[in-house]
Amino acid sequence: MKFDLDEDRALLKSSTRELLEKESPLAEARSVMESSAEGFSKPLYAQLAELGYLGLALSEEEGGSGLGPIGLAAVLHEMGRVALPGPYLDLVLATEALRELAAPEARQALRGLVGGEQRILLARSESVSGIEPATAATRFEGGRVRGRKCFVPFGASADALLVTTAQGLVLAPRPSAGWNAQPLPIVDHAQRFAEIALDTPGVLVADTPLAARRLEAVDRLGALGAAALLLGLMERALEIAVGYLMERKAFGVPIGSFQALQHRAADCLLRVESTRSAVYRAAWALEKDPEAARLLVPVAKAYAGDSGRIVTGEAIQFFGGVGYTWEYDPHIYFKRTKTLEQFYGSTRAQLESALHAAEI
Amino acid sequence: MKFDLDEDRALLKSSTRELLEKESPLAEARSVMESSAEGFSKPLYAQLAELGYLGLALSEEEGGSGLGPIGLAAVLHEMGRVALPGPYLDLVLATEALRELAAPEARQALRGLVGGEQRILLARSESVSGIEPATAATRFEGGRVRGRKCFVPFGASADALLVTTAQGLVLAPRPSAGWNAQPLPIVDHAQRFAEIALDTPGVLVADTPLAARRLEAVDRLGALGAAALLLGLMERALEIAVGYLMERKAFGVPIGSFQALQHRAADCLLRVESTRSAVYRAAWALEKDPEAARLLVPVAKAYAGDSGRIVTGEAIQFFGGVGYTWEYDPHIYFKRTKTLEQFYGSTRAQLESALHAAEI
Amino acid sequence: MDLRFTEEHERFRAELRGWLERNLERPWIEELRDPANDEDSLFEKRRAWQRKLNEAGYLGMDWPREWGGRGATAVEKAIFTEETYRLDTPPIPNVLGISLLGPALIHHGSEEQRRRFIPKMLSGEEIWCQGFSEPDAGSDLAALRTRAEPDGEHFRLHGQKVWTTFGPWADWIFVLARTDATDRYGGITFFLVPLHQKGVEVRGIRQISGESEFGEVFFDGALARREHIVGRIGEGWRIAMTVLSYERGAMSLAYPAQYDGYLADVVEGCRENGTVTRADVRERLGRLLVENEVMRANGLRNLAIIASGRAPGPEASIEKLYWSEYAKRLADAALDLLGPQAQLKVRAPHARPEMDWAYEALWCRAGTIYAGSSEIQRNIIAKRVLKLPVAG
Amino acid sequence: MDLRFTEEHERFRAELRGWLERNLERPWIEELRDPANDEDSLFEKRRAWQRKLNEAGYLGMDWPREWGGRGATAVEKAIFTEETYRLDTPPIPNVLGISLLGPALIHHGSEEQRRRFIPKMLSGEEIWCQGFSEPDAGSDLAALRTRAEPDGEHFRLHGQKVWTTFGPWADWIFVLARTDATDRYGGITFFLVPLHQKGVEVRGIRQISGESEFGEVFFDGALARREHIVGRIGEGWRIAMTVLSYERGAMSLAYPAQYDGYLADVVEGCRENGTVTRADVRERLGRLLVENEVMRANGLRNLAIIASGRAPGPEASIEKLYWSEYAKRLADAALDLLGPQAQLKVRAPHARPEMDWAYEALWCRAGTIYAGSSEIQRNIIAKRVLKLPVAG
Repeated sequence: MKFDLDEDRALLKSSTRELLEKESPLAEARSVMESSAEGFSKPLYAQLAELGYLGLALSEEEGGSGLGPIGLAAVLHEMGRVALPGPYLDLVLATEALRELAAPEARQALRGLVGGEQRILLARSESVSGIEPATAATRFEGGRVRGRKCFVPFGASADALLVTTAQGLVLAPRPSAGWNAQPLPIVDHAQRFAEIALDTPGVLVADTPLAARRLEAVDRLGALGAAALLLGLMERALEIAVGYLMERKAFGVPIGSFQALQHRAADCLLRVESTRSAVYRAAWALEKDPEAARLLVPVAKAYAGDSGRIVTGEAIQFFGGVGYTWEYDPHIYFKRTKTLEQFYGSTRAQLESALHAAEI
Repeated sequence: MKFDLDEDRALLKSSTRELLEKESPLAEARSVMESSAEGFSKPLYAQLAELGYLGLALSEEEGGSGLGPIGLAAVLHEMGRVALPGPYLDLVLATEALRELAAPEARQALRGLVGGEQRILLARSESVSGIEPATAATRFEGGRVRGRKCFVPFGASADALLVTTAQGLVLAPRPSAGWNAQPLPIVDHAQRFAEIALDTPGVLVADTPLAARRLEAVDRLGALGAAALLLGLMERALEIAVGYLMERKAFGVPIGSFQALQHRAADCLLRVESTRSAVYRAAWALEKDPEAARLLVPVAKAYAGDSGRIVTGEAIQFFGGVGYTWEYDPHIYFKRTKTLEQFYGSTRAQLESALHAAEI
Repeated sequence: MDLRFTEEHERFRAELRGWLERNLERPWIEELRDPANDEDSLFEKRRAWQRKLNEAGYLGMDWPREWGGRGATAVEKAIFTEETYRLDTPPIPNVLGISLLGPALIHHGSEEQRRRFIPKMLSGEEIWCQGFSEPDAGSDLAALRTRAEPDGEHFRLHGQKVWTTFGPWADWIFVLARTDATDRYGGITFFLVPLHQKGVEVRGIRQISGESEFGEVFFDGALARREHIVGRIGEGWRIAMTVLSYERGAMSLAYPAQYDGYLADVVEGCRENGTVTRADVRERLGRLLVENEVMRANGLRNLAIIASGRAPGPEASIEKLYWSEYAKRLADAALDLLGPQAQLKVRAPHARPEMDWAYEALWCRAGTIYAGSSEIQRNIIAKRVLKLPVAG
Repeated sequence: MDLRFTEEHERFRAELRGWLERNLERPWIEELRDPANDEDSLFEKRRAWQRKLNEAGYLGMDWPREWGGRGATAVEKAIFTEETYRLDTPPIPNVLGISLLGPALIHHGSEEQRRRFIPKMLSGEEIWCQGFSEPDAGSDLAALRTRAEPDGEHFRLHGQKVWTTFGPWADWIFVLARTDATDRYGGITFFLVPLHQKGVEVRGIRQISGESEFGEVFFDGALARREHIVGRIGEGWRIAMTVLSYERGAMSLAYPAQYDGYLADVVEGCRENGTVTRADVRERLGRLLVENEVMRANGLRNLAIIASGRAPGPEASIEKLYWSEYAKRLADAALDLLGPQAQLKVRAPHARPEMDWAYEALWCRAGTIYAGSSEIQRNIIAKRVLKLPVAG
């Protein structure tokens, strides 16, 4: 038995940390979140593509790195620590949707996506409440996709969209006039959601049954990825909060010496360490034991969602007044956590998946 | 505006405290809980009847004290503080069921009940899971009541039972051979529940619509009464726990000086004080504003149930090892609380009633 | 026991409701949503609303008549805040001036100070901000270090104040500053200081929600005139502590009323998305409903105690701890039950029309920090109410 | 990363399961429910079961062969406890002797002591109880005051020990006692003391569940022989602290397996009462399922670390804090979801056949208190892991 990462993935994780600490320290990430319309650094994403990060979920035969879910979890864990802005996970999920699709357009799109020439994103949601219709109202007819999608992650700047329709999965390249997109700003100022009205040519790359299979895989990988990001976010949030508890003084002593705060910090550590166990176990299962992953991935996402909310919220409280200021960092972790808790399968949805997997 | 009790009820409350501290100190109550088959002190209950405690819910015209729900809440609050064993609340609920019933047998039973000559108890539940059938399986036919009732409080020693049947409310006197009763011992060793197989003569004292109205009143008064008992239980449990925090030393200091425990004790106090506000407001509403009581009584019971579980559980934890011993008192409060939280309308049921009252 | 309002109370409420219906153009959230508004125009709308309230005699109601008062009781003040919160009226800019400085001037100020400052404070002509907290004196306020150095008959201020609400728009600040470095409490004096002068710099502090309602005020030799000292030199701490208690009960009904509205929006959203009949949603809604009603019960009890003229005990700390922790549970539930829509910024398409959950989800995090954090409230309850021994 | 068990592990598990199926007459709950049993007969059934396990070589598996060991790994020990918890086998009476005293004798005892005590400890012929805690030395164990006074070449014990599991049935006790009042840690010595002698009184402590598994032991001049000192005089504290760490990982899989069974009973009950499809019930069950799986993930990680030969870090405290707090949530949920039935005592009519919730609802309260309360575990995590400063 071994919980540590093997050499390749340990190297991937450490080199990812170096890269991100160099290319995307939080100060840098903050300015991207605050001032870039697209919400990410194009040069950094080009570099990520060049280094093969977009092929992480793919086998070597598919043109990927073959480092699999464990490698992806390790990378997202690091990206969470620095609150990396942008659609990295969403792009990886697009590769997960496209893989195994035979259509030449899909194969080409996958190559472009992995190579970084094409930013392709999934357009799925049709409901602002999160309660989605049983079948998409968006339709594909006569070579055109027509409908309205909301909360398309980083959709406004997409080169192509993978659109879920009643007929299946449709690949729609960006119209020359650009997308008819409206920004949907949310609590998390690092996030870029768009509502997109579609009436544009496209290609059906997966019929409904095939699309359903691919989207199930996407949902599972998305849940794992979000859980890994949450792990990095809460881990780092607790680190900076504990650092502040040590340095901040009140009544003449470091506030970290107050037992009430110590015990809450201890409960936070329990949450972070337990999330670590759950996330890597789920990643391992997705790689080695897909049947077990049906239970273990929702377990990881549900637990990471609850824990992230608790730990990053406590981080703000530990910082006190300055924790409520834009200048200090806790809110970045809190907001990103809120997005990841609610999207990529809400906690309530994950609990239901776990129950089903356990035949309850 | 005035939150304090008026003179009559303040006097009732203080004299009740004196009476109980004299006649039923916890040591006395403990021996009753542990060694009496009936589960209560007959002399004390005779005294309570003599002093008019069983007529508390009744108007003076009805032969009661006219001190109403507020008076009853004040009394039960005190009874909770000393964890008074026995069916006091259940007997009061029987008076609530019988009042306004025209049948001469009912009127006579009410007199006997209030006077303390007759111990009459309600027999309602037919399900061990707490999920009751829509209509009772117990039937009243040809002057006999036939069926099986469970969790009849202190039923084995009842002089008569008020039995809910498909035909309405039936008054059944104790058969000469005694009840065909089996004890149902539960976590709370102070409680005496019985399962009773009925095939015995009785009198229909209320048809179904009338019975439904009476039982609605019983449920409301039962919820208020249980909430008031819970208030007394958690209030006293916190008092003894705080006392222990002051006297018990570890690492050379009183454990009450540890901030982590102080903060949890403070959260307990918030629960106790808020329950006090909710219980007396509900009692006041039941007396002065029945429409508002439809919301405020379930509010009080639901909040008291959650709070009682938390506060008495913390009391055990504050006592540490000795808190897990029979010899120390926290478990008495914890167990009584568990019974009151689950019966007299579970928390989940109270939440639903509150939502309905609020038209949600 | 009697938890009803008196007839005078009900008359007051009826008259107030009538006035509000006639005078409130639209709820505050509509101003916030209006793209024509920016932080400055919003501030001016707050100022205009304050003027209206003042002309109608709804500010400083419990002060002496000559200072705009009308002999109102604590209960009437509570009804006033309850109704204004219920209707989502514009928050007034001089709220801290009126609730803290006003009483300080009336009880401890000079006749001249009252005449000079109170009318313009009530009208909103002059905006006041509060200069109590400092970067290293938050929970531990008495650790404040801002110095007032004698300069002839006057004083020069050196130091920094933070969390000065509306600092960026304020004209004056009431400041606690050290006139004696050696006396922790007795060395603090209460000054009134104009912000538009040399030696004062005001910076906005950006909140995590993006707004900059708060400010920092830097003093570098700013003039604090002797005649602008409230009370005597060295009385500042005592005055500050007493005025902090004058507002007891003012919010006791306001928060439950506000959360009624918030909760109603969650319920409405659950009706819209069809989940209001789902048992898990109902359990969540049920507890939120129950806990808000219990908060109201606490508030009524609190008011009844104040009305009976007795000094409130632990009620203030319990009230603060209760509403601020409840607000977090409520916002968490809203985001869970209403889904992505509740995360939309107020001006985004599809944002919920009557409630800005995106703001509340963040603002609720401040509630357990400002005006005595939850930790401080628990310390107070443990020590003053439960009488638990001090650590060490 | 590899969270699978090795083939040897799986072989061991298969062989163990086969043995258990052949040898376990009925699950422990059926013994508890059997009215023919009383506390004494139940104890003898535990003893008989221990003998069987010992004869099959399942006790002290990781000890040297000559002391009944079989060179088992920590993972195999964990698999053993997991399987026995899964099947609800009788808890063995010498559990503390085997897990604490055994390693102490093997690592610190004399050849003679090992020969004299280990075989009968394993067989259950001699029952051992633990004499560490005292009325005023619980969380603060080093405050223990039981004195060992020299008497010729031997010692006389004076003092009181509490929480001595199975004390009422024990033949021997291993005791930490003071041989030097002035040295807090270095003044403690580790004695083996027979209970059936003058100067020893054993009383049962009644638990809130009504049983008396625990006891108090009073020493009033009881003889403690020099040759029954483990290690050297003054080494007691060090020995006690090291043996407390030998069991690392032994429970890492057992608790999740046990709670699998408990949770399955709640699910079964919700199927019976028809609420398993209700959304609020599902949300509650879902979190319980998730949190137990996360506990198992922690356990596998913990074992993997131990298997890799590294010293576990915060895992032990996190494991204790996690399972003991989880057990409370699970019991609360069971009583909420299963209703009155779950409160019925094990021998009452209609009691759930496979689970004694009435006992668990109380027993779970002890879990956060014994073997280092949740408060102690949080202190350890805060200080040793987070390195937060000590108060004061």
